Amino acid sequence: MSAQTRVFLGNMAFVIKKMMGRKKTDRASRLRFWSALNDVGINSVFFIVITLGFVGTIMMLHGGYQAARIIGDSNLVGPQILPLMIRQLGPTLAGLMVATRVGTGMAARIGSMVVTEQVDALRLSNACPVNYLITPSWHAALVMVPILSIFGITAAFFSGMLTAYVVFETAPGVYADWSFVSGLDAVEALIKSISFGAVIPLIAGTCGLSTHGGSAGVGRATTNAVVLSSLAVIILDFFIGALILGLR
Amino acid sequence: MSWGSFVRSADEMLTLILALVTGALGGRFDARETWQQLYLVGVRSLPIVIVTAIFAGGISAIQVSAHVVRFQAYDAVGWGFGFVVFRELGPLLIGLMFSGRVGAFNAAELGTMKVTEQLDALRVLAINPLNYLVGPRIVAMVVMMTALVMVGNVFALLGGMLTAQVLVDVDPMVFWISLTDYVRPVDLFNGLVKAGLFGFVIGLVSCRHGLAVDGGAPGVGRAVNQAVVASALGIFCFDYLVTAILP
Amino acid sequence: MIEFENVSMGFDKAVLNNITFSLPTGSMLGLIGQGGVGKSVLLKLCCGLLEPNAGRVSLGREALTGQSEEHLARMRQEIGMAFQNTALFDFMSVGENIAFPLRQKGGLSDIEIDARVLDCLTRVSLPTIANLAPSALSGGMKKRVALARAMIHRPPFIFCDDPTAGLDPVTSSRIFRMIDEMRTQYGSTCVVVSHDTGGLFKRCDFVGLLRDGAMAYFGPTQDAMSHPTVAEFTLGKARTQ
Amino acid sequence: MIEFKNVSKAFGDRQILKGVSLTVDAGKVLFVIGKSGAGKSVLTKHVVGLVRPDSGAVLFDGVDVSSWTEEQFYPLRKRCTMVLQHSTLFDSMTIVENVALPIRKHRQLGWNAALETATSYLNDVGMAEYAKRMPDTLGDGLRKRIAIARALALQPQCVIFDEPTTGLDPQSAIQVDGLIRSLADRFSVTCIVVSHDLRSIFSIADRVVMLYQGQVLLDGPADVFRRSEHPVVKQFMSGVPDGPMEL
Repeated sequence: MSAQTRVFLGNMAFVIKKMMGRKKTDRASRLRFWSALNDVGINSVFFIVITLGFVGTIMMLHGGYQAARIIGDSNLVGPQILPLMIRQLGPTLAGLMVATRVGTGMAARIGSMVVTEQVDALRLSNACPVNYLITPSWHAALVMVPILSIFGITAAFFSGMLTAYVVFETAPGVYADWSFVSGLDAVEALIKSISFGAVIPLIAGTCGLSTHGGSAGVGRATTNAVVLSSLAVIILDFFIGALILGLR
Repeated sequence: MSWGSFVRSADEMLTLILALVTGALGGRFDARETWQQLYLVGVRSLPIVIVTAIFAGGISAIQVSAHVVRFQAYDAVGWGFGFVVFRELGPLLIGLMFSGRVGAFNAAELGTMKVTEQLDALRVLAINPLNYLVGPRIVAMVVMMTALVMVGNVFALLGGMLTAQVLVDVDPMVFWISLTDYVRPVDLFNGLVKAGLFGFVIGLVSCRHGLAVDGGAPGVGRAVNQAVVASALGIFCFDYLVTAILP
Repeated sequence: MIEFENVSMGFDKAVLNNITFSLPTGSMLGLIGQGGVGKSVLLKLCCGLLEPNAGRVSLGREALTGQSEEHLARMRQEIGMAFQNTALFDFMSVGENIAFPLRQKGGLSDIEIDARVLDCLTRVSLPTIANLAPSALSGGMKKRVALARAMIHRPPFIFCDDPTAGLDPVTSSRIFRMIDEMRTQYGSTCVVVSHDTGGLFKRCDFVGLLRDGAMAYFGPTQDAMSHPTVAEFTLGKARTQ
Repeated sequence: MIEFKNVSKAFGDRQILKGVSLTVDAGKVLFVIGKSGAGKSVLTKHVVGLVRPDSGAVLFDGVDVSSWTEEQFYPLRKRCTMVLQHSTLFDSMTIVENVALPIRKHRQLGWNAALETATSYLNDVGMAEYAKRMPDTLGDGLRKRIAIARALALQPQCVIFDEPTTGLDPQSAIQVDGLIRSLADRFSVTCIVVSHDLRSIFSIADRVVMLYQGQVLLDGPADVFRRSEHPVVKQFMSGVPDGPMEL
């Protein structure tokens, strides 16, 4: 294990310990939570709706062309892709987009505070950097990533419906056939999005706090944040998916 | 992103493309730097692409299997898998990771050079940063992204076969036959076209955001953030276009 | 009183080696030395942002080394630090920046805090900028705001890391005077790092010269210039007057 | 050789230069001095096109360059280059590669020949022993000297130095001063030096220009400044806190 990895893991343990510790809630900390909610949630909605909207269309196009080629009937596509959207593409791509937007944003902000010694100034003023900079985003992401996933799934659903109607002349009623969607799909989506919400701020915040070495260091930290948190999303997706498949 | 800043960045992007096209047509890209970038981009992203590909293969196999188990259609796993991975999920996930690894790194590197005035240093040495730095990077990203998706396909296939065998007990041979029976070369080709375009979008967007950095270390972080967000938008946008145009 | 006892500190390689000195209460130490010699590290040891590898640092009667995070937090309320590149919080206005240490400490009403902030800003000759963002300020102004933030809670210990870096001689001498005025008024013990030996020596009581990780000279300012090591360092840097 | 005619420049609502007129003589060392933020760097950056004036003209050998495009400036920058404030070495290259870059790009030499020529330039500034090191392992004083060697590798007629001695220990500062003086004396290179280091001014300047409140306050040999009765000049020269100079 390289020295850098050791430092990173040490920092992550420190962040987790601080986050689990008792902390005071006052007006200022509530304000920080609200602004984190705004940053993680409101400011990401547009981005996620757009990207997942594209995904819905793309899936419908793929499914439609394939179905037309193999079975000659694209009416069956809707019910087939709906469960896939709900349990897989919705939460995962929403998670990847949160890792991209919120994760890099956090790492960039915290990392630049480290190299400009603002984090030292926080510590000197008796404010814990973890509680001040990471905990609010962590709470916000736990709440917001599931909600964003729902928004994303909805966007994909409607864009897919529109594509089905315009390109394949499938009636919305035929497309929106929920018979293949089970409760387990919703459970899978929920577990995935909550765990993504938990790991992304943790990894991104740790990357930010581990920054060293000026502007280049901030760039490195931000890059690490997006790579590591996206990777975490993909790996978690694999294992949670495998787990739930075992339950079927 | 406000409307004004969108128009401005689109305008900058077009100017950048124009300048790059003139540079490329005049043969003014720095050859040495291009080779170096090809090597760096390849080396930098190979591990992450392989890991992503294996897991993307696994994820696809799991999701396809969930359908297959319901219909008891075990001989369709390979088809569903190959189609999803080669055409869609492979290029998409590898593209997103490539944007995180190489695009973000690139925006950070150019941004750091901007705020530490290294770009100005190039200019006062009478060297055009666009031909020296930006052109070679974009060329390297287009070439390498395409190459890496080819490599990624192989590893995704391995990940998918393994997952299918372990989790739903599909024999690798059955998997392979249904894959080769139904998946056409055009599906592979479609994925590679996407990969090349994604490489171009990531290269262009990350260079543009790197060059536009303002305001010291915080600016570099912000630029990386904007670069990966804009790259993701660009990737999905081109993904849609290719899917709609090349059925 | 600030005391260093056999303090050693290093990261990948040793930076400070067996540093021992003691600075009497109410006096000001001017710390000089070449770039990268460990002056900033020494200041961070002084305020407990770094733990020494060996030895003991104490402020007043209390040791700073080996204390729990809670105890350190209490001790830091007696410390004011102006960082090298100002370290102003860029997500707060100038006024909120200066008020931050007071707010974290608690116990004062908003009105009292506002009055203290205005008072501090007036001392650094910037009474009208409380609502501006730090990014709107010039380099010299940021340095002065950082000073104001370091001194708002009237700390018994003040540390300034290169408060005049890159500034012209006139602005530098003005900043040195501000530091001197404030520490005299609060009776604070003060350590200032600077390259500007001419401006620094006019204000400080003691001079410390760091060289090769060791304290090559530590003593009263009036003796410093006649000391060969210090003279060698400052040679050619004395301003034409 | 270089002439500023009534040059004005503002950034946002901060008016930095308010009509500066100035002629620079060939082969001499000209110092531009003034308090921090007086616009010294901004003024000199006009010459190489890093900054364009809001109004007024900048003449290089009698040609007005103030409305040139970026492309047009590249040939000029081979004749007149700049050593930026923070040395700005390319931190992904070794020292000798830094110096070799402009040689390779502008003198049609192969990579190995360029490296050899670069080593001879490093010898001139007494830095040959550091050729294989990376820039971030060196102190500020050494980096400054390498940046100067890199600028000289262009064989320019004119070099602009932005705060060459700021933040250097006294010994390094004296060496950098000596380098600048010898450039003018031995190769009759025109040197423009931005500085507020009084010691350099009195040791190597042929002529000094002081900027104050966006205009030229005083212009002449260093002795004129030493004897000047102007209250602002007097305060600047003595560095005392009390006086008429604005904060």
